[in-house]
Order: sequence, then C-alpha cells, then structure tokens
Amino acid sequence: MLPLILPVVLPLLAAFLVMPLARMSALIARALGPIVLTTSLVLLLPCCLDPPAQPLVLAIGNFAPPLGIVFYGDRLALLFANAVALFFLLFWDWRGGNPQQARQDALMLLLAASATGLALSGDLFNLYVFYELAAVASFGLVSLSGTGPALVATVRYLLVSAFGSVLALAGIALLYLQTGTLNLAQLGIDPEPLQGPAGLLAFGLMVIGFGVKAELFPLNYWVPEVYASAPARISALLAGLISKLAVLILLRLLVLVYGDTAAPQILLFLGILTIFFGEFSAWRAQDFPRMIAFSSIGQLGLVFIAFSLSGSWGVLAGIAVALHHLLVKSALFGLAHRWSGSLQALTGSAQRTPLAAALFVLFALSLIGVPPLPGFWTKILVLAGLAQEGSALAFTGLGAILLVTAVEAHYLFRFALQLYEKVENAPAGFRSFWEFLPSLLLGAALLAVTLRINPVADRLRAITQQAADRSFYITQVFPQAAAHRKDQP
Amino acid sequence: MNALDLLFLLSGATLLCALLFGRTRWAAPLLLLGYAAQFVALLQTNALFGEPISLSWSLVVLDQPMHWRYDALSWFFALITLGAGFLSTGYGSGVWMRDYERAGHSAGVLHTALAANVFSMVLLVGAEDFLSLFLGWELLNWATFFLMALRGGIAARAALRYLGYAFTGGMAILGAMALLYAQAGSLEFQPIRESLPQMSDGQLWVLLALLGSGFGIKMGLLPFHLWQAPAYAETPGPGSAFFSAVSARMGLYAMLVFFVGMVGLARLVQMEIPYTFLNGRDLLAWIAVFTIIFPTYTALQQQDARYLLAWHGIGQGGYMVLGVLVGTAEGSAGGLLHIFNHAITQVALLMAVFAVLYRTGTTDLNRLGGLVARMPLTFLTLLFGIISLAGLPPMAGFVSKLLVYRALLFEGMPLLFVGAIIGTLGTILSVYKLIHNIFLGQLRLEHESVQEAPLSMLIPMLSLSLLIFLAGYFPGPTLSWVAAVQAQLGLPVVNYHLGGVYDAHGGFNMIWIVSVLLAGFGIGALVFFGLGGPSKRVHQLDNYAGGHFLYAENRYQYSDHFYAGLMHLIGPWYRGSFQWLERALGSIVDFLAHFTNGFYGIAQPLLWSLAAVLGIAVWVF
Amino acid sequence: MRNLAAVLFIGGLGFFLFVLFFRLPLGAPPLVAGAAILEEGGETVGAANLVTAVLLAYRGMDTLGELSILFAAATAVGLVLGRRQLVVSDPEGGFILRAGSDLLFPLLLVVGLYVILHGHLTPGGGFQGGVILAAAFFVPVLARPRRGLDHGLLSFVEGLAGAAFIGIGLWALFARDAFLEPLLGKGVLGHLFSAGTLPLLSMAVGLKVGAELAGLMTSLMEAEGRES
Amino acid sequence: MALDFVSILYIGALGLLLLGTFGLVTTTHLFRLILALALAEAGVNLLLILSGYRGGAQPPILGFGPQDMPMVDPIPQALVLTAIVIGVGVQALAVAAAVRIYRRYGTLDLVALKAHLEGDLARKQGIAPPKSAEKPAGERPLSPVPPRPQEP
Amino acid sequence: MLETVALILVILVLSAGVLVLCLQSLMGAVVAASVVSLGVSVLFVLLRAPDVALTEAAVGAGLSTVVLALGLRKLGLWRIEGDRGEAHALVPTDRREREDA
Repeated sequence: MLPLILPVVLPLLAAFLVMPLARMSALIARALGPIVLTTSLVLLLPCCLDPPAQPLVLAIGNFAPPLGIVFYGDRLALLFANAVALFFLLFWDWRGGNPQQARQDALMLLLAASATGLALSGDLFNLYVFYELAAVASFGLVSLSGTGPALVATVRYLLVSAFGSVLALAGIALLYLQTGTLNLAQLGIDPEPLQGPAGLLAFGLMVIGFGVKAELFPLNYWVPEVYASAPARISALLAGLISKLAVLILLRLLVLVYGDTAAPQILLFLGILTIFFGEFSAWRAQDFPRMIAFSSIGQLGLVFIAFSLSGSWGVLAGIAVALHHLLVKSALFGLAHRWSGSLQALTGSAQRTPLAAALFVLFALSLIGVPPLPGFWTKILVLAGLAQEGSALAFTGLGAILLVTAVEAHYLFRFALQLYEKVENAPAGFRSFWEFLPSLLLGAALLAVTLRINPVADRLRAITQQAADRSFYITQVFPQAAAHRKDQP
Repeated sequence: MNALDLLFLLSGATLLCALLFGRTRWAAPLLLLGYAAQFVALLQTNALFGEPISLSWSLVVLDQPMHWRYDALSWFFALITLGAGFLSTGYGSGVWMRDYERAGHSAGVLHTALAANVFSMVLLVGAEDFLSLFLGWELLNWATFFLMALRGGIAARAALRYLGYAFTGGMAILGAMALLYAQAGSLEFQPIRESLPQMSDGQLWVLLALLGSGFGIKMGLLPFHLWQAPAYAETPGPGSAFFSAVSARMGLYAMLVFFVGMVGLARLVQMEIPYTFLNGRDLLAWIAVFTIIFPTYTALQQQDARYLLAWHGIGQGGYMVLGVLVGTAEGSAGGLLHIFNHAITQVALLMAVFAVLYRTGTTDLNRLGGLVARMPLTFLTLLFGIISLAGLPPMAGFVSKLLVYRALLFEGMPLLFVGAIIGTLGTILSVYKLIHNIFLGQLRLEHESVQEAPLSMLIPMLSLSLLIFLAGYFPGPTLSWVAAVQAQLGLPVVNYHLGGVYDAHGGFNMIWIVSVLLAGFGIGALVFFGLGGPSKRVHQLDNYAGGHFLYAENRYQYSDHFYAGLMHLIGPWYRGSFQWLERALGSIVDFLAHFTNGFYGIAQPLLWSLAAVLGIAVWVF
Repeated sequence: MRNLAAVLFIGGLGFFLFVLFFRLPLGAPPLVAGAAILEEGGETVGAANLVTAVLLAYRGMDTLGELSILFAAATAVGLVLGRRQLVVSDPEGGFILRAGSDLLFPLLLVVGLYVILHGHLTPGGGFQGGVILAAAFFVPVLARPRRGLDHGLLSFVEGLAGAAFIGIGLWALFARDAFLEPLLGKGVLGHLFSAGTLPLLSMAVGLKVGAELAGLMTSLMEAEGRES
Repeated sequence: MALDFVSILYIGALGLLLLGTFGLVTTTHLFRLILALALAEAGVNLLLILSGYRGGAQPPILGFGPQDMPMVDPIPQALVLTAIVIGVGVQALAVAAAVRIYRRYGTLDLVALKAHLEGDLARKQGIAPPKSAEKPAGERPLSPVPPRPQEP
Repeated sequence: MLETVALILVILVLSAGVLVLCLQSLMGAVVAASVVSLGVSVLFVLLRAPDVALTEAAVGAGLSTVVLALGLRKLGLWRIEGDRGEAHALVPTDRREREDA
C-alpha cells in the first residue's frame, strides 16, 4: 500500500530543514528541493500510469474516517498530485543566486506540499488548512522581488485572501452546525439537511472563500497585479496549478453533496461573469503578463461553467478544460519570463527568437480552440454540455463563451502579428535555451496530446467517471455505510 | 486505396513538398505537377456522374465519427479549387516569383500557404458531418489568414480584420453545432437531416441566423462584407487570384449543403416572418440582391484596380445565392453555373491587373493609361474578362446571368430582377472605368518602355480567356456538371443541350446568339478595314488637337477620378455601405473592455465581493 | 455613497445570516464525530485533555498544516523585511524594564514549559506554551535591544523541532504503518507520562512555535523603521 | 429569539463578523484593514466554537467534572485553535508588508498605493502613460509622489 | 445569571469592535482590538472551551497586540516618550498627512 502521505509530508520536512541546512552547506540546501520533488514524483507516477482498481483510502493515524482525517486518492486526485510534483520540478528556480535563496526554496516546498494536500485530502477543514498554507506561501513568493509594486500587490492579494478565508471558515462553521462532521464522504451519505437554504448558504460562502484563488469574478481583482509583478515561474504555478486545485475542492462538494440543488446555477452565473470580465479586460491589456493573466481568468470562468453542468459530462468537460489550461497557461507564463515588458516593446521579436514566437502561436491557437488542437475538443465538450442543459442561463453561457472566444482570438493574434512584424532593431531574444525549456516541453506535450487524442480522451473519461460517481466515493470511505444503504432505497 | 484516398494523399503530399522544397529553384514545377496529379485523381473519383465515393479512413474522436465523402457538389467545387490552384501557381512561378523574392518576401512561405489553402478546401468540400466540416472550415480560415498576412503592414491589418470576422463566424457555426448536437444527438449529416423536420420554426430561425451569418461572413454577404475587398486586394498576386476564384465560394458551398441539401428550399418558404409578407427565402434573396448592389457601387468609387475587382468579387457572390434561392431548374442552374463562370472571369481579370502591376509597378487607376499598344495580350485578357464580368453575350458570364434573370422573371419576382439589373448597370459602369483608365486613353511618358507581360504570366491568362469564350460559346459541358450537382442536391434538373437550355418558355441557344454576334462584328470589321481610306500608322505620343502639337505632359484626356460627376450625384446615398455597423461593433467591444478594466482599477473592490455574497444569500433563500 | 452601499449590504447579509442561523438547532448541534471521540477518546489515546487528543492524534494533519502555516508566515516576514538594521535605533529599556525582564525571564520559561508538558492533561498545549516561551525570549530583547537574538540559533531550533514532529509521525508510519499514530502505550490516564507520543509532539510544537514567534517579533523589532 | 445564553452569543459572534466585514469593505487605510480583519476572524472563531457548544455541558477534559454530565464537542475547539494561529500568522505578515510599503511609498492609503502600483508597473514595463485624450477629463491627475531614493 | 454575564460581555465586545473602526488614533484602535480579543477569550471560557480561551488570550490579545504595536512603532505613527529627545504627541501622522495633502 503506497504511503499516500509521503508526497505531502516529505516536502514539509524538506521545507523545515532547508533553512538550517543552508547555514551549513548551500549545496545540499539547493539540492534538497529537487530531490524531494523527484521522490514524490517517483512514488506517485506508477499509480497514475496504471491506476489501481480501487482508490487509495488512507486514514491518518489509523483513526476511522469520521473521527480522523482521511486521504482519498482516486485517479483524479493522483493525476493532480502528479501534476503538482511534475510542474514544480519544471518551474523550479534552477539557477538560484537569489540572496534569500533558502527562504524561497522553503516557501516553494511548502506550496508544493499544500498543493498535493489539496489534491489528496478528503476532509473539509484539512482542505481549508492546506488552502490557507498555499495562500501564505504564495504571499511570500509573490513578494519575492521586493520591489514596490510586488509588495502592494501582495498586500491586496493578502487582504482579499483573508476576507475569503474568513467567509470560508464561516461556511465550515455553518456546515458543521448542521451535520456535525467534516468528512466529505460522511457529508455525502445523507445530503438532505444540506439541501436547504442554510446548506446552500454554506456552499455559497465556501465558493466565495475558495473562489479567491480560483479567480472567480468578484474576487479576482488581485490576478493582474500579482501575475505582472511576481516572478514568471511563480505566476505559472499559481495560475496553472493552484487555481485548479481550489476549484477541485468545490467540485468534490458539488459532486458529493450539492449535485441537484441550485448550487450549479450559482457557479454557472459566476462563471459567465468571470469569463466576461476576464476576456474583455484582456482586450485592453497593454503588457504581456497582464494579458495572459486576464486570459487565465477567462479560462477559469470556463472551468466553472463546465463544472456546473450536471452529471459526469460536466466533470469530464471541466477536468479537460482545467488540464488543457494548466498545460497552456504555464507554458505562456514560461514565455513571460523573458517577455515581461509591454506589447509594443515586443514588436518584431520573432526575428530574434522564432521558436518562442512559434510556441506562442501554437499556444494561442490551442487556447482559442482551433480544431486539430486539444483546446477545440475541450471547448466542444463544454458547448455540447451547455446545449444539452437547455436552461436559459445555459444558452446565455453558450453565447457568452462564443463571443468571448472571438474577442480572445482577436487580441491574441493582434499580438502574434506584432511579433512577426519586420522591425530593424528587434528586442533581445531569449539569452539561453534553458530559459524557455519548460514552454518547449509543454508545447511538445500539447502536440503529443493532439496526435493521440483518443487514448487520452478514454483515460480522462475513465478518471472522471470515477470522480463523478457519488455512491462509489461514499462506499470507498465508509464500507459499512454501503451495507446499511443497501436496505434503504 | 480508392481514388479519393489518392486525392487526399496527393494534396497532403503537395503541401508537404511545398513546406520542404518551397525555397528551391524547381519548387514551382514540382507544385504544378502536384496540382495536376490531384486534378487527375479528382477525375478518377468520377463522383460527378458516378456514385459518391467515400474515404476509406474515418476518425473517431470522443466517440464523434469524422468521415469524408465526395459527391457531385464536392467534385464541382474541388474542380474549381484545383483549377484555380494550378493556374495561380503557374502564374506565380518564374519571373513573378523572382521579383517577389527581390522585394524581400520568401517564396517558400507563399507556396506553402497556397498549398495549405488548397488542402484545407479539398478537406472541407469532402466533409460528411459537421465536425469535419468545422475542421476544414477552421483550417481554411487560418490558412487564408496566413496567406493574407504575408506582406505585413496594410496586409497584416486587413488580415487581422478578416480574422475578427472569420473567427466570429466560426464561433457562430460552433454554437449552431452545439444546438444541433443537443437536438439530434449527433453531428452526422444524416441524423440531423432526419431530426430537422421535427424542429420548430423558432429553432430553425436561430439556426438560420447562426449558420447564415457564419457562412455569410466567409461569402461576404451584406452586413459582413467589409473585410473582403482590402484583404483580397492586399494579398500577393497569385494568392489574390486564388482567393477571388474560390475562397469566398466555400461559404456558398456550406450554405448549399445545409440550407438547400438538408433544410430544403420548401421549408425555407414555409418559415414566415410574422407581420410581413416575407418568408425565409425572401429574406435571404433580398440580402443577396443588396449584396449585389452595395459592393458594386462601392467598386465604382475605388481608385485602385485590385480593390475595384475585389469589391466586384463580393457583388457577384450575390448572383449565385439569388440564382440558387429561386429554386427552379433554370434559376439554380444559373446560380451554380455562375460560380464557375465568375471564378474563371475573376482570375483572368486579376491576373491581367497583376501583370500590369508587375510591369508598371502601380495599379492606381489615376496614374495609368494607354497601355493597349504596349501590352496588347493583357488588354485582350482584360477585355474578355470585363465582358464576362458585366454579363455580355459572347462570354461565359452572360449565360449564367441570363439564366438567373429568366428564372427571376418567370417565377414572378420582378423587384429582385430590378435590383439585379441595377447591380449589372453598376458593374458595366465600373468595368468600363477599369479598362479605360488602364489601357485606353493617352500613354504616360514613364510607361513608354513598358513590355508585354512575361510568358509565364501570359499562358494562364490567355488560356483562361479562351476558356471564358468557349464556356460562353458552348455552355453544354459546364451545364452538364451543373445538372449533376442539381440532381445530387435534390433541385429540379435543367435540361440542357450543347448550346443552351430548353425550358417552358423556349430557352435559348448560345451557338446561334454568338454566331450572329460574330457575324455582325465581321461585317463591321469588313466595312471599317475594307472600305475605309488608306490609314497611316501614327506613333502614340504624336498627337495634335486644334492644330497644336500636344506634349505628353499635358493630359488632354479625362482619366482622373473617372465618374466624378456620377459620384457627386449618387455619392451621398450611401456612405461606405455599412461601415457604421463595423465601427459600432468595434466601439461596443472597446466600451465593454474599458468597463471591465475599470473593475480592475478600483482601489478597494471588496464591496463587489460583499455584493456577491449577498447575491448568493438572496439566490439561496 | 460607498459607505451607504456597504451599510445596506451588511444589513442585508446580517438579516439573512440571523434568519438562517436562528432556524438551526443552536443549543444542541448534532454530535456525530464529536460523540465518538468523547466516549472512546480517553481509552484509545489516553490523554485527559480531549482537545489536545483531537489536535495531536485524531487530526494530527491539521496541526502539521498549522505549523507549516506559521513557518511560512515567519519565513515570508523574514523575506519581506529583508535587510535588518545593523544598529537598533530603539533606546535602551529603563531600569525597571531591565530588572523586570531579568526577573520575568526564568518565570515565563517555567510557565511555558509547564503549559507545554501538561498539554495532554490540563487545558493548554503546544501552541499556548510556545507563545509564552516566545514572550519569555522577547522580553529581554525589549529590555536590551542591542543584544537582540541569535537568528541562526532560532532558525536551527525551529527547523529541528519541525523535523522532530514529522520524524515522530514517520516513525509511527514505519512502526504502525499509519502516519502520526500515537505510540509508546497510553500509560495511566491523568499521569504526566501518559498518552504515548502526545507530550513529545506538543513539546516539538511548543519549541517550534516559540522559536518562530520570537524570531518574528525580533525581526519586526529590528526592521528598518521610518524615521520621520 | 428568546434571550437565552446561546442566542446572545450568536448575536455577538455574527455582530463581530459583520463589523469586521464592514470595516474591511469601507476603509482604505491598510492598518485599519488589518484590524478589521482581526475583528472578523474573532467573530468567526466565536461562531465555530458556538457550533460545537451544547447547553449545560462541561469542558472536554476527562477527570474534572462529574462523570455523568455530557461534554462539549472537542472538534470545533481544535479547529479554532488552528484558525486563531492562522489569523495571527497572516496578521504578522500583513504588518511586515505594511512597514515595508510605508517605507517605500510613504503612505498607507490603498487608493494612493494603487496609483503607485500602476505607475511603477507601467514604468517598469515601458507602457506609455495614457494620452490626455483617453484620461477622464474630470479631476486633475494625481500629483506625482516626490521621487523617493531608489532602492539598490 | 449566566445570561446577564454573557450579555454584558457581548455588549463590551461589540462596542470595543465599533471603537476599533471609529477611533482616530491608530494606537487606540489597537488597544480596542486587544480588548475585543480579551472579551472573546472570556466568552470562550463561558462556552466551556478553556484551551481556546488560553490560546485566544495568549495569541489574540498578547501576541497580535505586540505585533501591531511594533508595526505602529516602525511606521513611525506612534512615538514612545523620550524617543531621541523630541517629545511627540500621540498624533497619528496619517491625519496630519490629510491636512497638508
């Protein structure tokens, strides 16, 4: 039985030890992070490639689920845990040389641990603690450059995140008041008490609470400032990975408890607003990081809309959009490492770095959904689901997505044409090949997925089938509950 | 490995070899060979008269099958595509390409773009379900954008404007596909054709709006036609010829497949517009008529030959839609025939104009003139082209326009007929301006030493002119193709013969008409050359007026801002024909962007978050 | 106008919260997980103070998460405040402060350690004891700012205490195949050395929290102020 | 709404939460925001403890009160312990950031800080300041802060 | 009896909360915040949660007040008497800023 706990605990151990170690020898301290991340990758990869039949349910401290905390490693959670280890290795600060290098590595490891915890944990308050850990670690990482804008962006981000966590805690209190338990599976056993207005208000508060990191509309005003002033590596991880994990929490709640209530409608409505505000502000963005920050808001709005669709179709569409956005957005932020200036200053930079410009065009094509690329299949999944939904809000969502994609295509290719303009003194390109290696690898992965779309789609359908199956989740965590559920219909 | 697989493979191979060997010296002959091979493979599929042939491979993605099938309609469009591709590559190889490379552009990229366009069109016309239709559609959109944006500067801006329109059209089609999927449970044509009758009129109106605007944008129907002229005019030579021939007609292909093939004209007629006597078909017909009128009269104002012809490309599209919408055997035959006739006409005209551009370096109508002596063969091509464009007897354009007019009159649609006639009047006026300002009138000093167009450009031009004349003289073969397409689309089939058409009102026979015309010309020529007195050859610049010798500098001939008077008269009626619509949309998007960006500028936006919490509480309660 | 809108929204939200909350069974919430812990908490973990039992045994992961949040906060503060002032500009404490701090230091130390060690018996535990230890180490810094605290040692203690906490957890993982499972037997309820590894865990927590908060307050103290 | 023990405390908890939220939403002074945040967190912690409180029960410490008396639910108390320490952690970070910002920009008012943020970012990224045509005609633009000594 | 104690404490806490938001001097607001924290910790005792009361008292009242006061000191918004000689009234500089802005 694979110790599912190690990928969370080892990075924490490394984080605690990195600061004292740095005093002794800088080399070990620098190498500690990558070693720990590769071990957790090695631990998790086999069970993601050929997934175990039954999900790995791990009760921490051998305490039965309702009492202790349970880690639920179904195929979806393992997929995200793998993604965390992989992407943190990809976007690790290999060159170092930062005066506070030990602190930065410690915070990166804490972020990695909390991300894995968010993916695996099956207890609501434990998810809240990991979410808060991810928040505090990202405050430190965002204020890394220490310049004025970085600090102001961090403070604004901190305030909205604290406001969100206060509301999330209120939601958890309301939920605990009604059900007396915090284990997700136990909440799902008899969700009737939570279907009422009080339960839905608890869900609403948690949507606002976890929506801060998931870049939901009224709470995502921190996104452009933070991604423009934070180092590109950190923005790549925050925009690509951590935001998806925040949405994963809401997905678990949605699938287990609030399946057929008014909750999906709320998500759909907020998703439409997020998409609308995200993409239209990107139209006026004047610098590269802010443009892709707004487009990441738009894409996450699409994820929210996808998850609001009923049944396993919604989960499939949402996870497809989320994974595609994870791939493309981190790669775009990888490019933003060198292209952090204004769009005008980047005119004609395709002459110096043709490969980077070609990568940008590839990612832009996939982002707006041009057929052979995977972006198209994810978008058609969402649109078909919305069309089947049939409600008036679903059709407005359909129209909004189409309109917004046209706007997105325009501003992305306005910049692409600028890249390919003929200019005498083209701006300096990427100094070394290593700088956009992550984007290159992710671009290759995107093309690989394009060629082998069918096997990837089947694997994804199997994952989401399992994730969307409510009673399967409950019987896994509470075997005896299955016995007593058999008798009552 | 049937003939269709061979066609697809060859098309892909041509694209690949354009990509790999585009820059080398013998790229052009290789590509010509590739297009010729594809042409032969197409003939082998024999999808026109024989049974429709389907591709042996079929993709299944996310349990959505995608397969391709060639039938008469696809064969007809593939024929035009490959013909246009072959001729424009031939036209663009050799001398023209060397000049293009000297201007700093790369030949390989142009060849690749052209080959990509042909490949995506071959893919599109074979689509058997909405998914492969959309795949081909998007590939075509992006290949067109790529070819348009090659020359950078104005071309890049025109290409970006095209992208805005094309992508919005693509999204409209995607929306319609989602609705169809929800309605019919699958994106195949067959299940959709079965589920269409159960659809209510409201749903059909939504589909008409979405798919109509999606395909209409590509075709340049009225409200969405502003992007086409600058985009097609600014594309490099062969690309512009190729686009004007067939690229816009892909929208018509898709319209034919959906509105005529699946929905059926009868159903369109039943879709009444409440409180008006119009129905679905009338609405589309009136849009087609206005598409004929507005762009043609905008063409009248143009000062650049390429823009003038590009605006005409939009106008002529209206005839095709009008013809098909009439629905009778003659009308649809005229519409479908006009696709072919207009393709060869437009390509010939643009080749001639680009030949002039190649030789004199400008296509500005106010700085040309008197080239008939210097470039006689180009003049001949342009003459044949404009006669066919205006729809006058000896040439091909006349046959299809006559069919459309006869159908309009016999079906009792006089107002539409009058609109079409006004359009033709505008065409005649503007084509005369074209040929007068370039070839007739006083030669300019700087064009004294202009040569005839090089051979590599002349061959495609002259062969096209011959084709235009023959298609006009013996419309039989082209009408046979059109009849096969009508049979496949389920329209009443026109009964044709070598010279023309029989119908209830007697029909017409082009052989007689053209022979009488030629006879008349013959007598006129005899009288002019035979009986006239001895004529003395005079050098073009040796001119006298009122006893004074006219030096070449002073212009004694009216060639600046041709039709200025007419423009003064009818100019105020139409400003820029729907420029206001585009500006309005642009400003709405800018305003929304400004509004949303404002949210991200607020210093303390937690109030909005609190409002969201309250909203959820109210929603939940 | 903004304040008016804020008042309106707060009023609306308050109304909904009150209505919803007062419809629920306030006085007697449904006890599911809590009831199970109340009856068998004493036997399985052997700790008299059930809250500490929940904190360190049942929901050990939360406490580990909590520790790392505090660690992240302290590291982030270190990152943000960056350069420390070489010469601390604050004045020397007055005589009363210096004498008081010398007197208080051992007293606070004893109280802190007492609270940590008796965490599993009486109310208190790792966090509360840690804070008292932090206060114990911070008072001399207040009195004599020149001497300050040795940040190297603090981060060393902090790192080791955190590693000890996780070490105990991993030891339980290898011994009993379950992370953070209480080991070393339960002992007699109410005695000092009872409830297995709980006292060790609370000691680790106490030291870590103490070192972190002391480091945090000192770095805040030494940060370069604004001299206006 | 009988004024019994629990409902008074619920009013207190919700009141604190709403006060904190009101403070967070209206003020723009960074330091007051941190205080309002502390208020809101105190309110929520009270709420969480109340959700575990059962009337007439004794604290969850074995061996003190009479055996038969029912005990209060220990789980929310463990949660609140964690929540309080999270609150202080975040608060300390906020104060540290406020100190650095005040040293860098000389003001704690979020409106001025937002203007500085946009200005510095635009300067760093080389975006030209908006031409007068686009800027709203209304009030005159913010007077630029006197140039502070640039950090090394 | 318990109700009256609880009522008094809740009133105390709420009024201190209002004071936190309304007081002009930042130091006063910090003190009001620590009063709120103390009040809440006593409420925790009433609610049979001694652990949490101890934590709230030590961490909430103690630590956060110290951190806030240190912050104020570093911001130069509050001066201790005899701070390098120039006696400086407890005038929050942000109000002074508003006057001369």
